[in-house]
Order: sequence, then C-alpha cells, then structure tokens
Amino acid sequence: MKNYFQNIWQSITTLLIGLGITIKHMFKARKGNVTLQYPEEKWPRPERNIGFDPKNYNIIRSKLHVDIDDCIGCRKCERACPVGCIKIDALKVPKETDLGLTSSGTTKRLLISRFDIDMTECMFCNLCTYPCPEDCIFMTGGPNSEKQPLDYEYSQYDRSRLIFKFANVTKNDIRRITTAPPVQQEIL
Amino acid sequence: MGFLENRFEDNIITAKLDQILSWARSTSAWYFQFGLACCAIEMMATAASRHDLERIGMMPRSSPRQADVMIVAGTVTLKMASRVKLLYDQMADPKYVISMGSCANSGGPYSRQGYHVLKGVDQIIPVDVYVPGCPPRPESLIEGLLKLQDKIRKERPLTKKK
Amino acid sequence: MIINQKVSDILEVKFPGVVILPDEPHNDFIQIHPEKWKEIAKFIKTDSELKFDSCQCITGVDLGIEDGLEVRYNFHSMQLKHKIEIRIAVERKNPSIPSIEQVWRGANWLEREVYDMYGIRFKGHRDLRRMLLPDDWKGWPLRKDYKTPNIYNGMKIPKVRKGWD
Amino acid sequence: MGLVHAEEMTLNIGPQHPSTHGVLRLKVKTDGEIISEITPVIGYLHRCFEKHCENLSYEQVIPFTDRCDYIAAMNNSFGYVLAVEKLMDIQVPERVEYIRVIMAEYNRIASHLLALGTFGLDVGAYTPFLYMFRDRERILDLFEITCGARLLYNYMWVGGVSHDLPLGFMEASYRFLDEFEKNINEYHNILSYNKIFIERSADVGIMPKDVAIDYGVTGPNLRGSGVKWDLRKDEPYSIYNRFKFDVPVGTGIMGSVGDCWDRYWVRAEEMQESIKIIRQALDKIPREGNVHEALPKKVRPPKGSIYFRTESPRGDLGYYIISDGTPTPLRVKMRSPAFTALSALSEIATGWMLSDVLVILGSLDIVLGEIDR
Repeated sequence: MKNYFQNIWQSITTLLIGLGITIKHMFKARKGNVTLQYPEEKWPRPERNIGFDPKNYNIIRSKLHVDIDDCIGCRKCERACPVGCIKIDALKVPKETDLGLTSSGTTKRLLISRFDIDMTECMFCNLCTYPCPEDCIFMTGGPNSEKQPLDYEYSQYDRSRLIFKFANVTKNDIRRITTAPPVQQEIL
Repeated sequence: MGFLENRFEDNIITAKLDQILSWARSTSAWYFQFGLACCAIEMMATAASRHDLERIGMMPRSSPRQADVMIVAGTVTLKMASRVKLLYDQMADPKYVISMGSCANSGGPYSRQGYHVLKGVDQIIPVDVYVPGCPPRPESLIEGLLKLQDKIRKERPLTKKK
Repeated sequence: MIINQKVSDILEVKFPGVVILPDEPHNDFIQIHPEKWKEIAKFIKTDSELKFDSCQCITGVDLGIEDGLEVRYNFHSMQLKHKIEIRIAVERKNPSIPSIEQVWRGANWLEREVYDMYGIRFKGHRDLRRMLLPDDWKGWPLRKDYKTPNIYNGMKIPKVRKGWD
Repeated sequence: MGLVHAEEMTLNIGPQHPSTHGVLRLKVKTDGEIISEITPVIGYLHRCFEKHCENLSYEQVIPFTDRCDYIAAMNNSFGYVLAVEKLMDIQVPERVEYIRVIMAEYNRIASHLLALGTFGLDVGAYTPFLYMFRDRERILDLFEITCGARLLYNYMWVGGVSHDLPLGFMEASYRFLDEFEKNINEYHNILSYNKIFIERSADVGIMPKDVAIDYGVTGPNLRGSGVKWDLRKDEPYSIYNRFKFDVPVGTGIMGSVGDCWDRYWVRAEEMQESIKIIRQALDKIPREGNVHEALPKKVRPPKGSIYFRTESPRGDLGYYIISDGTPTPLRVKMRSPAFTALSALSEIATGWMLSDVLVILGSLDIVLGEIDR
C-alpha cells in the first residue's frame, strides 16, 4: 500500500521536475533560441554562435569549383577521387602552340577539352583538392571564398544539371588549335 | 485577378481556386519519415531543434498514407528498392519525391563497385528535386524543400492540361 | 607471440598433428587443419589455461585465384585477457568447414556472413542462409572471380552511367 | 488473472517503421502480446564496403569507413587509420595524437547524445530528443570549424589529420564543455529519473553477463551487463593510457543488472567520462606542431595482416586488414560491434511484450550502416 502511493508520488514529482525544466526553457527561449531561421539567416550563424569568429574558419565543404584557366591537365585529382566523379580529357597540342600561363606561372602544355564534375556522385571527401599543384580545384567556401563564393544551395529539378562542365573550349577551338600548326608547316 | 479584384474591403483577398489549392498544398507538405542511411541523420537534424522543419510547414508522418512528400534519404539497395516502390505506391496523390544526397541521386560513392546498390532512385520512382551533398547540409535540404514548394505553387491542379 | 606458442603447444599435446607450423619463426597466428575444428573449438573455449570465451571476428579471405580461400578466426578471452588468431585454409571448389555456431553463439551470424560473401559452407550450422544479400542472389560477391550481374529483378545495375564514359 | 492463450501470430516490423533505427526488419512471432520468437532480417543497407576496399587505395578507403558508422564517423576512421599505421609502423606526432583523441571523444559524446535522444523517442519522450540535438549540433559546429564537414569528415588520415585545430577551438571547446556539463544534469532530471521512463526501461530486456560475452557483445551494452571491459583502459591504444577516467558499469540501480535502463545509464555516464578525457587532452595538448609531418608519401604497407580493435561508441570495432604489398588492400574486414549486439536481440527480447521490443532495440543502439556495411 505504501509502495503504491510512493510510486504515485514519485511519478508526479519527477514529471513536475521535467515540466519545470521545459517551462524554464520556454521563458529563456528568446535568449537561448537555437533555431537558425534558414532562408533569412545563413551559416555561419549571425549571432548566438558557439564563440568562434566565422570569418576565420569558413571552411564548410560545398560545391567543387575549378579555375579552368589554371588547370594544367595533370589529372591528379581524377586519380585521387575515390568515386571517379571527375572526368578530364586533355589533348596534346603541337609544341609551338602557346596556351598561356597559369596564375602561378606554370606553362600549360595540354589543352583541357573536357573537365566535368558530377556532383551527384561526389562524396565531399575533399581528397581531390590536396594533390592539385596549381590549387585550381577546390571546395567553395573556406580559404578560397574570395575566389568563389560559398555555395551549398544548388538543388535541381533535373539530375543532368548537377553535372558541371568547366572546360571552356569549343569544338572549333579544339580543331583550330590541334590542327593549325601542321597546316603552317605545309606552307613553309 | 480579373474583375473581382479591388472590389472588396481591404482584408478580403481574392484568388483563383487553383492558386489557393496549390498554395495550401505547398505550405503543408508533410513529409514521410523514412530514413535509409547517413542522410537520415541529417534529416533528423533538420527536423530537430537547430533547423526545425516545422517552420516551413513540414511535419514528419510515420505512415505513407498521410504523407505528401517522400524524402529518399540514403542509399537504396536492391533489397530495399522494391520496398521503396511499395511505399511510394501507398502514398496518396498528389505525391512528390525528394532525392536527398549523392546515393539517392545516382548511387553516389557506391556507384562504381556497388553490386548491391541501386544507381539512382529515379530508376524506380519519379523524382522532383535532387538535393546534392553527401550528406547535404540541413540548409541544403531546406533549400531543396523550398524549391519543391515553388514547384508545387506553380502547379494548377484544376486547370486542364493542354 | 607467447600466447601463440602456448596455444600451439597445448593443442599439439591434445590433438597431435593438427597445428600446421608456419614457415616464419615469429608470427601472431596459428594455422590448423579443418578436420577436428569443432572439438578444438570446444576445447579452447573451456580449457582452464586458454578460456577463449568470446568469438570476436570471423573473416573469410580470398587470397587470389590460385591460392584459394581461408577462414580466419579471432578469439579473445575476457577472463585471462589474451587473444589469438586461428587460420584454416579451405579449398576453392566446394569449400566447407565445421561450424562452431553451437560453441559460441555469437559465431552464428558471423559464419552466415562469411557464407554469404564467399560461399564457404559451415557443416553443422543450423540456419545457414544468406545474411546480407537477398535470398535469390546468385554468386559469392567477395570472391576475386565474381562478376557483377547486369540485372537483378528487373533493375539494371549499369557499370557506367548514361552520358558518362 | 489467468493467462490468456491466443493463437500464434507472425508480425512483420519494418523495414520502414518509425521506431526501428534504420532499415531493419524484424520477423516477430507473438503469442498474444508476448514475443515467442524474433528474427532480425538485415541487409537492407548492404553497400558493399568490403568490395570497395579491395578496389581503392588505402587513403581512399577512409571516407568509406566514415560512412559505415555514420553517427560516429571519427571513431570509425580512427580505428582504420590506427590499424594501417600499425601495419606500416608509423609514429605520428604528439599533437596529432591529442587531436585525434579529442575528436574521437567528442564524437563519442555526439553519438551517445543521439542514442539517448532516440531511445527517449522510442519510449515516448520527445522533449529530451530536442534538447540533446541542440547540444549535438554544437559538437558538429566544432567539427565543422575544424574540417568543414558536419557528419562525415574524412578527418583522420594515415599519419596525421587533414586540418590542424583552428584558432579559437580551445575557447569554444571549454565553453561548450562548461555548458554541456550543466545540461547533462538537466537530462538526468528530465529523462533518467523520470518515473515513466524508469517503468518502461528498468527490468526490461535483461542481458546477463554470460550471454553478452558468449554473443561477443561489447561496448556500453556489455558494460551495462556489469562487465568492466573497455579497450581504452584494458588494451590502451593511441595515448589513452595517459588519461584518468573511470569505466562506468551497470549496477542495477533501478532494476536488475543488464536491463535497458542500465545500458542507458552507462551511456549517460560515459559522456561524463569523455568530458574528463577531453578536458585533460585540451590541457596537455602541445601548442605547436605540424599535423602533416608524418604523412607518408605513399601508403603502401608491407605484406602482412593485422587485426586491430578500438573502442567505438558501440563497442569493440575491429579492422582486419590484409596487405599484399600493393597500394590496394587485399581485404578489409570490419568487425562491427552493432552486428553482434543485434545478434543477441533474439535471445534477450524473447518473452517480453511487443511494445518492449522497440525499447530493447533502442537500448542496444544499433546503426544499420555498420551492421550491413
């Protein structure tokens, strides 16, 4: 009998303790509010964060980006990718052709005719960005956020639009560059 | 809005029935609580305190009969594929599918040697929005859901299709 | 190292000729013949000096098309706090090995998984079905000569995706 | 009241069921409400992890190990990396060791928070889930400022870690730990000592010591049964022998030893111990150091094999790696702790009511990604 009432008493008190905590939270809701009002507020959270300066560590992993002008076609990222979501076609060009320099001063020897990244397959492991000798492939945001703004909002209605094509040469360009020098030699 | 507009007092809004229907559908798209793999944890995080999906009118439902949106969150294996299809068939019209994360989009990391992984959930059910990421950040998922809401809002359920 | 020597010595006394001596002098496993495996398992579980009361891991291994299959067991003793690895080689054609499912209950699922992946039959296992793959799956996927099927139940398993070569 | 004998009925729970933790199917034979037989059917998330390992190089496997146990990704890659390092005989810098321990323990807290929160959901308590996710998000924030990812990090590398700790990590950590310690008491008040919760979980699903050992159950589930076995203490790997912490075991405070409440309690106490370890590690960590110092040029272990165990939040996580001297492993087998824990379910859940099954399942804290691999 005593046990019976003790049980009732215990359940009431423990419930009230729990309720008290909830009510306490309700009243400090404005100050301790943790919800991020997403479309209006964006990461990094404007205030109420956990005490770091978001300017320093904005290294969230999001869309892969390639500065195609800097790419020398070494294919290191393609080999490092565990899933094979990067496809590169690099064409050999005759020695006389000048493809320009990268931003760090390396001479480009290969013509990048195709640089596709399939973001539906990417597993965001970041492994492709480390071996790049020219630092031209990177995840947007982070230290590269000046080059390319952070972008993690790119859902699509169609899957094929998630394959990003970075190569900027047209078929005509390829034909012109790869075939032009032999023609010149004939003239000479 | 035709001849009815500006003929009433200020606090009366007129709209086409079509628009009202699609607006109502879009703002109360209840999703089907159906986690498969890693993305399910992010889906839980999206529904939990930090991101709070109920802000945009989305509530988790445990039964496919009560749900409008199915979030395929995670890898669909061949053993699971027939069940996913079954669950999709059980949902009442109008129904929408969000493919969340790389695995549901195209098999993702498991698409190369995965002998037991379905290469993209769109092989078995139609997908409305693809949310990339592995797993997508909760913000990305919310953005995908907002995109879906846009899509629903543009629908005209009563207008005859040409 | 010491425990391997001890185990092989004890086993050599109890079951002569069962331990295959490895080529290299120092190693951390013992290799045994599969014939009396169930009796040996019972013995090493109950023997007061060994007391391997926990079956940690059962690994099926395909060492290559020529070398054949192997099953490797990792045991651990919660009381005496030592561990041992036991290797048993099985032939590639029609592989089978005595089951230890009734000795350690935890071995039940672990053996089923090895069967699922390598097709190694565990003689005496009371419930030897596929574990992870569906029941109507064909082939043993972790063998080196396994070829991924193109279609299963009407669902395509393409090697290469469309528009991507 | 006499027992009502009903016809035997076969019930099917899952693969889609709001209370199963992932895509698990339970074939349940019931006698009225009493379970007479329960058979878990797994494999709905079999993602061919081991096949992938045989086709990828050692570094490329690490993101896949993350995806096996997606709740405690740091711990999973930690175990794999340690195994490969032992195979290659690499000594990593002091700072890396400390960073790894800090990250692993943080992830243990995050994993236990999720386990306890969803356990609360299974029992019917929704509020603790929201509170625990609040704290879990803050741990994920710490991971995010460190390596950029929220859930699957690819942070541990063979011979190092991918990023150094960012500026301000220490302060943020201390601040989080101070607040979190207070919150744990809150959780105890709101969930652990709640009478309804105790009635649902105490004396339910008792796992005796010998059954647990026979099935190879490890981790908090084993400790809940009263066995003091923790690899961090008994077989210290990395630098765990430098820290002072206790190993909480279930003592049957609310019921008998090895019930669901004990398993819950062990997890709650382990969070306290993890806080202790993190605090010590934050105090002792060398302030300077290059985390990429010991990265090998090429990860190519010599011929041989290794079975290496670490203590993940779910128990002994073993990696069996066979190397044939090439950059690709010949075989990587993962001994998953949740796999063995689930295999014991049919033993411990038989004889209980149908509604208790989901409580028992929740208390085992399984992750299907790790079970099916």
